[in-house]
Amino acid sequence: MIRRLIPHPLLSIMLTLVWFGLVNKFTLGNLLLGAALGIIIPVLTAPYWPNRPKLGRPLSVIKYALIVLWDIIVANVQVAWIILFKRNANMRSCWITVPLELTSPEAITVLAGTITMTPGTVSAMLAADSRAILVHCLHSDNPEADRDRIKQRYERLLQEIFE
Amino acid sequence: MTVVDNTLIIIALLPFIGALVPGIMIRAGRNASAFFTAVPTALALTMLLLHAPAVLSGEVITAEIEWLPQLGLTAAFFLDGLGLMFAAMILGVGLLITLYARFYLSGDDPMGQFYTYLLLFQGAMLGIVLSDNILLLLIFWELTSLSSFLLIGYWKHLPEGRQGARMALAVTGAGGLAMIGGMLILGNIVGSYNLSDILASGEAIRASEWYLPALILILLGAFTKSAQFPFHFWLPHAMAAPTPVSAYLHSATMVKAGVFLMARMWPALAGTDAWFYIVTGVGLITMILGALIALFKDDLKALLAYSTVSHLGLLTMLLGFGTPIAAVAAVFHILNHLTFKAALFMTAGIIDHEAHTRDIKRLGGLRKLMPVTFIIGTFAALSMAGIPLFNGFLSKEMMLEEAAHTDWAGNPYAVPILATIGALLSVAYSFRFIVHVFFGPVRDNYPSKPHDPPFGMWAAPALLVLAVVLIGLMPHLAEPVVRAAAGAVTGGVLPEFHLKIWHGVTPALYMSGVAVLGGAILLTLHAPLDRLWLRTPRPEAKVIFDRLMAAAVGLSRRITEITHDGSMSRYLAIFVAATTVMGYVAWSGSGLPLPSRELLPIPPLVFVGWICILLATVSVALMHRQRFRALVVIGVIGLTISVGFVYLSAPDLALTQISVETVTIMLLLLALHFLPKTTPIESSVPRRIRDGVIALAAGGGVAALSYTFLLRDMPSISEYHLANSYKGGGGTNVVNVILVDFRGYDTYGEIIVLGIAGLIIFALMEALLNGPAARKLRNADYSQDRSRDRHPLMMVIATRVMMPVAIMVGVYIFLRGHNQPGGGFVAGLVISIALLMQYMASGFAWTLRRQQIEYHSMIGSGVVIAGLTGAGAWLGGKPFLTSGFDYFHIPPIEEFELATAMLFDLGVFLAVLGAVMLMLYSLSRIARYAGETVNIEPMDYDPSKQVVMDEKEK
Amino acid sequence: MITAALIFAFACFGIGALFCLWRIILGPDSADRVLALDTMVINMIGTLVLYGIWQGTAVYFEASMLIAMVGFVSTVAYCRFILRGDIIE
Amino acid sequence: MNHWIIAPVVLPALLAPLIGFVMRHDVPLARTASVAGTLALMAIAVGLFVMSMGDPQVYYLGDWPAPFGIVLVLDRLSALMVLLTTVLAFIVLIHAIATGWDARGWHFHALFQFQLMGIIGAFLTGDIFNLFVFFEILLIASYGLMIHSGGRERMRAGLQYVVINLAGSTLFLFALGVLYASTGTLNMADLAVRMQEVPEGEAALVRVAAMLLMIVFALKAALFPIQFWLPGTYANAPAPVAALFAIMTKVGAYSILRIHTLIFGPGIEATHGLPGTWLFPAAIVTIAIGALGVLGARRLMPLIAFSVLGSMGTLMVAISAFTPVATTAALYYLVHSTFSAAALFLMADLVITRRQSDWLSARPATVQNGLFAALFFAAAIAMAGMPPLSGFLGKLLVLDALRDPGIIGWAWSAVLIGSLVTIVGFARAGSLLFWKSTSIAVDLPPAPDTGEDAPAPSAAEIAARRPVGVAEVAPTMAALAVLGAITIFAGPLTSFLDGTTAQLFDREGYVTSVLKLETEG
Amino acid sequence: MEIVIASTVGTLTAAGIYLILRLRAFAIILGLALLSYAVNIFLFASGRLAINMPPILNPYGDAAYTDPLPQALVLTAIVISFGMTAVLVMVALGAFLESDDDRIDIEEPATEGPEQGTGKGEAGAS
Amino acid sequence: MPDIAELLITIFIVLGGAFGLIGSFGLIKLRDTMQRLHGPTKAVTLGIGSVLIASMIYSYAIEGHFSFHEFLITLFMFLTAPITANFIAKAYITRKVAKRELPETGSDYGWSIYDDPPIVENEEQT
Ligand code: NA
Ligand code: NA
Repeated sequence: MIRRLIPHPLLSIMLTLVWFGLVNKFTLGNLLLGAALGIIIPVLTAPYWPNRPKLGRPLSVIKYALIVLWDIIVANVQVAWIILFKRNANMRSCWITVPLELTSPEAITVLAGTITMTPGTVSAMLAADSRAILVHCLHSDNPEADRDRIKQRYERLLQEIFE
Repeated sequence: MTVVDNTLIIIALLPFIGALVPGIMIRAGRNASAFFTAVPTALALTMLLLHAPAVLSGEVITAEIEWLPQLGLTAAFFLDGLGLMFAAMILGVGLLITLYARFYLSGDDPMGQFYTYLLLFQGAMLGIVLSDNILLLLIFWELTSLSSFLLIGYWKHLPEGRQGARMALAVTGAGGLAMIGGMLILGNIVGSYNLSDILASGEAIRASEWYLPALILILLGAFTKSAQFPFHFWLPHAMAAPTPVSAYLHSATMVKAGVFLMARMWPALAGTDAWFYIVTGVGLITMILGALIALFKDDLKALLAYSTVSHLGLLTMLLGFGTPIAAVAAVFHILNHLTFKAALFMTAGIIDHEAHTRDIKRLGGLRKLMPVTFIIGTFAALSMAGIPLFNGFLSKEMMLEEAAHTDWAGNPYAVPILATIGALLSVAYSFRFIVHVFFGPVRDNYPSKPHDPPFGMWAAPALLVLAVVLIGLMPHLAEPVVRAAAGAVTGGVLPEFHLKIWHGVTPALYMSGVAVLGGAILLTLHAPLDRLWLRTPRPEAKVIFDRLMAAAVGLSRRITEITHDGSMSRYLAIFVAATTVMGYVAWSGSGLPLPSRELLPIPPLVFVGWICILLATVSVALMHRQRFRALVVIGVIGLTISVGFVYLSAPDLALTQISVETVTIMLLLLALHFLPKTTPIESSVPRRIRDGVIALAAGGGVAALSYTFLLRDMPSISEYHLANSYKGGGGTNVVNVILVDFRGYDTYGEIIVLGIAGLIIFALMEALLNGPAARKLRNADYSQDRSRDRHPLMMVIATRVMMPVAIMVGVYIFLRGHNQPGGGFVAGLVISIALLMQYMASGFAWTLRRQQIEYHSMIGSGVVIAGLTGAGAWLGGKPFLTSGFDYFHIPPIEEFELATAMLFDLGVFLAVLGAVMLMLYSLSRIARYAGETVNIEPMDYDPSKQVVMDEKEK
Repeated sequence: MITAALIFAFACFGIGALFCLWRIILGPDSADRVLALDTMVINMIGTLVLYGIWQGTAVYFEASMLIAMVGFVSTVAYCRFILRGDIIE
Repeated sequence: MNHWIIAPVVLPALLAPLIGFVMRHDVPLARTASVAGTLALMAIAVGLFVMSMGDPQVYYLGDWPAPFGIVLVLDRLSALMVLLTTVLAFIVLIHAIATGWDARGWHFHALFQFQLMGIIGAFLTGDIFNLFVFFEILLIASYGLMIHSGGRERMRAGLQYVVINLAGSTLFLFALGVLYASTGTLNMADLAVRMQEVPEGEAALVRVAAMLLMIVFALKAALFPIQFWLPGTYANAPAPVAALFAIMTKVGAYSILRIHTLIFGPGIEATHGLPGTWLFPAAIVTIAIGALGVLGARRLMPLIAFSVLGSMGTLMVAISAFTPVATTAALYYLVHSTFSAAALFLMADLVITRRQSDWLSARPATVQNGLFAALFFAAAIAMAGMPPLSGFLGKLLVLDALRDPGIIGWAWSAVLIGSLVTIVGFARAGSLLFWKSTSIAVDLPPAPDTGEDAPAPSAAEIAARRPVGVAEVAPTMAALAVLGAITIFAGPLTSFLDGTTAQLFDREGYVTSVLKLETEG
Repeated sequence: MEIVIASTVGTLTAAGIYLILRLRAFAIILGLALLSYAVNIFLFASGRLAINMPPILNPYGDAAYTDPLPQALVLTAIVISFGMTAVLVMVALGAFLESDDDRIDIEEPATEGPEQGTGKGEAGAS
Repeated sequence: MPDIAELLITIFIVLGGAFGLIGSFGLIKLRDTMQRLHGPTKAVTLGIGSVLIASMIYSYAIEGHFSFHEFLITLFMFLTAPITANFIAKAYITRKVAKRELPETGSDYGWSIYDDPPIVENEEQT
């Protein structure tokens, strides 16, 4: 019953927060309205999100978020450096395959997103059976190391969070 | 002298009323049809004759009904001597023709139809001669053209009939239209379309500077109708009609309408040099030419037709003389010609009916086989030749007498000599009719063995011949009629005259003698002359007319097909070029006030936006052939414009622009999926230059216009909107209050446009999927070179979060629209975009199956909600779309506003959402028809599910 | 100081937009054009946010948010068109 | 305030969605609703017509005063046009139902009602931008009706129709932009007031606005040189739709009449003489094009379409004079040409269904050849302006009204020669269709050897052999009957139109009514 | 700024017109889209240009606002032209699917097909 | 106005502008499409992030109220950027990269744009 009324509790909370982001003013009326919408909208969209992803270990989530945030900043400085100062001739771009242990679609998505937002890599696509991810490196002297870094730094944490 | 009697109207209408009866009893048989045709005719004739004594004694009977007073058109009729004579002729001969046709036509012919046409025609003719209003006269005039078209084409399976009918219609119709012009001018000069007024204003008319055009136009009408040179050619071809028609139309009535008109208008138009030279000249030529051709025609009806042309020329010439006594002669000859010519046509008809041919060369010797017919035909022909003791002689003598006294541009001999030649030829063909048909040996090779017809068929011509002889012997019998009619022609004053057989030895007698003698001699020389005639090259009027007609049709077709060839780009080029030129013309007709606004600065960022939009626009134009590429660049333009709207204080516009833009691009991409991906080069360089020049001119014009007004201020009514938006409309977003309140009616219309668009697209999709396009779609292979992942996992997952957020944004934009940028329309689009995201992620079919809403109903309810919200104001006695709003405070929640405008906006929202989704639905249905698979899972492959399955397998 | 920074940032985003325009018009590949358009959208959002700071108003926020949202959707649609031809199937 | 004024807009606007979205699977119900709605509309129109006899009545939408909100104005002209529309609509609707046209595709009745809403709204509005909105409604509905039931030729012609009208709508907006930029108002009465204040030497912008608007309306009225769209559209539209479109060209004519008497009227210095000067030659050429098209036509539908074009030319010649007398004539001719075009198209539909071809060629005579010939004859003489039907009176009125020495020669020649050529063209066509056809033996299909091989007759063939029923032919007859009635009652009608014209040229009266001015000025 | 708007409107118009004069439906759709941009800006500009004066009433003060009316008109125009474009796209697609190309021009059949009647008619003859 | 806030605002604005410019410059400078993809996805996104942070500080420090608005835009950007990049990469690969230029997936199935996904039961065809 509750599961049908609130199919995705996290989503409901997030939507209520989004509502505050939108109205940009904290009032009781807005809280009520935001909460109401936060409950109604997931019910309406529930058919499109049939399963509820398991999400464990809030601490790991925060840890992961901080790591990624830091990496994003680093990534940007790195990429900016490459764009500005590296001669195109010296650029060694390559493709790498990252085999995946993850099976949760949510986890795979987060990993792929992370890869894209972090140093010198862009996730290009998945294998047809989602067991590997194709990554493009802007400049890499050692592709194997990059692949290992992805697996070590992100995939393991994500496995903890999602499974 | 003038007596009002409304029975005149009944007389005029009787044939039309009568026409209904045979029309209804179309299958009732010949006797019934003939009887019910004869009844109204006879009734009208009787009523007419009851008026005869009064009219002959000089009274004029009138009647009128108001019809279109603003135009000066009244249903006014009058009966004077001329009218009486003609009306009696029309009805009397009509009666005879009714009788004759009953026997002449076969049982297979649709008699009801025939008699209907006949009565229509009779009514039209009667109308002409009784009209006291020239506009009314015009109406009847044109009606004779139309009804004779039907009569001539009566045997519709015969090409000659159809062609003859069309030719007659073209020629007499043209004349009729010219006459309309002439009559309207007359009306203008006189200030009234009343015929009596016009006839009384002859002086003024002849003095007017518009006299000559009016005269020419009216004469064109008369000449075409009366088959005067050079319009004579249609008459013989009208002979394709059944003989009763020829007898009626082409001897007694229709062709005389032109003569009647000249006689009728005589007091107003005659008596000038222009009248004399045109009318007399044309009459003379026609008389001689018609007679000459008649002499060499082998077809009996053709001979008679050309003789009619000739006699009509004679009449015209007489009227052209412009003297009262010539008018008397004309009137008398009208009467005489009627009697003998109708009899002759019927005779020809009888011969055709019995011998199954009308070819003179295959006839001869009928005197013994058809004695009755012989007598009738011979008497009538002798009258036509102008032999004494027959009525034709009398009027012809008068004609020659008048001709003898007429100078042509100072030359006293031209007219008499030519008139004598005409008479001579007339004698020749009349004799030929008698000699070559009735005399000579009896043949043994007639197509059918001829004998006299039943009494019913020869009764009518016999009656007419009786009149021929009676008038010929005792002309004073006809005198009252002729006097009354001629008096009407000349306007009352007639010189002393008497109709009598012997006038003494006059120039006319000599001329007549010469004519008879010459005619006889000519006939003896007929065989060699005929061979000469056949060898002589001469213009064949029908061939010329046909060629002209074919040329006209061909030319029209060429012009039409060249100009309206379906070339859209040219249509548009002309449209744009014309608009630009006309705009410039309008512009250059006046000046401008001085500029009153200061220019706003161009900050660097605006400059960047400017470059973006200009470059993008130019590149779309230049590389539009790469369609996808063009769509991407269009995206830049839309984006830049949105940001520009933000900069220029129009946030609502920016929101709307960007969301509409996105949905539009979606639609275009969906459509482009089926369309070719590139546009071939098809237009030549000069064409592209031409288009470029037009485009630059128009663009320059628009730029100049906008620059002009941007520099100048103007007072606007929107001060009121700014002042009353919050007070009267309950909202601080003035644009939104205008949309849902001040001009909510526009918005109502706008969502209806969207609703209709949804309907059309759905209807179109259904039509396509049930039409030939469906096969094409099914056979088309759209899957070449396609990526294999259709519903990528990442997109699906991202959408699961994004879509609820986007819906939230939509709700937010809807709720705040009245006071801040936003509103129902943008909200509808945002939610559509949110749903679109879901469709792109998991496919339309998968998504739709999980959806509770039906788009059709959504549009409908949106439109209805908006409409009912508007109509709700009626409950308070207020006009449609009057809004109400109030502020509520329920502690502890802060104060909030509720407005009916929001309900209206909800209607807008629903209509927009429904329309957009229905469009997408329709396009995607077409795509699915093209053999695309439908997924049952939200994403291509869900690795987590597979794990579960793997475990199960274990 | 903020003003100077704003002017600098405006210039950056403006020049950035022109770079994007360059790629959009010249390509060479369709993917480049789509990428450049997406980047241009982001540049425009940045500009709008900066403009909000400049004018001290939040009125332009909705526009930025909406542009971000629809920018994403249209980019995906363009790509799907390249990939599959049919953007919703 | 008289709430009935809005009724003819709201009724179809509420009915259409119900038909389109609720009753879309139930054809009989949709038909009933559509007929009932149209009848009700006609009743309302009659009521409004009666009410319109006094001063113009104004409906202030949203209870906002003019010129700030949108107003509807019921005067004699708008009432007449609304009545005309509803009568025509009823006739066409019955035809569409009786012949089954409405069921050959989706949403006919909903689109039909929306179409009526758009047309009526355009006639009633007193706001220039709202006029644009209702133009769009009537246009988009007409797009749907135009391509109703699909098919290759119709789709392609429909595409052209849509494109040219979208170009026209764009121009309309440009014109409105210029107009608003130079006057700052949208209410027609207010525009009329402000236009009087524009100094003669500073009128470049409003002159452009006046001209562009005229071109927009001339496009709808299919005037040279922007008439090209009409023949293709009308010839390819479903016949009842083409018959309904007879009123659409009139919307253009109406708008020119309204805008260029009220706002840019004869007394306005700024735009003095501008409209008439250009309309007149354009109308003359339009007559010529129409006449040539009729004469040269190879097919029946284009022939009729070109005759409609010619009649628009005649109508616009009369309008271009901008005098009361000529306007009365124009209005009479407008009523006439609407119904004669409708009669022709409806008749053509019956004939083409039976001939299974609209080519003007001899084919075996169809059933009821005589009936069709009679209908054709009547409708053709009406359209060509031959007596006894109203076309002749209309033509006389027009000719009589155009006596200005500067134009009389051109106007009279064009109108008279135009009708001659038209009647010859019609005669040629009728003789081919109904006379020559009787000379061709009906070639019956050979007797089937085996029951299996004989192809079953298609639906079209079955329809072709079936004689028309009363319901099918009644609408055509009704259109002709209207023509007969306006012929017989030409006097009373014309005196009503005189009043209409007087009101139309009474700018002060209109302005006073709308802006509720107590005293003039 | 005024020259920016004027030139933008002019360029969009010119490009739009050039495109609607092409021979393929798709180019015409693009052209009409550009024209619609042009006319929207034009109509918007008829209220004159103003920077940072959105017509959102400010409860705190006596602010200046730009003319809101043209904005409302443009909104209506945008929505209408969206509906029109959608229909146009569908009709163009329909026309394409029913025939073999997306040409905008129509070639009239010069004669009645051989299977239909004699076709010769009485053409020019009367 | 507190100086520290002003300084922060200035720094974030300058950073934002710089990153935005560098990211866009990458579009011009880098040689192939995949390389170019790196610039916008990272640098420009971070640039916007900086600007948004500046905006938030600005409204808190200078206008005196905390603004959540900017979070939303940031959320959108971070959620969408990887998806966008992913799609653009696939679009590029499908057009311009040969299958053999890519490394193996290491599993039974190839990359998703070339290979159909493993067949799951109940797949239906229409
Ligand atoms: Na609102
Ligand atoms: Na209100």
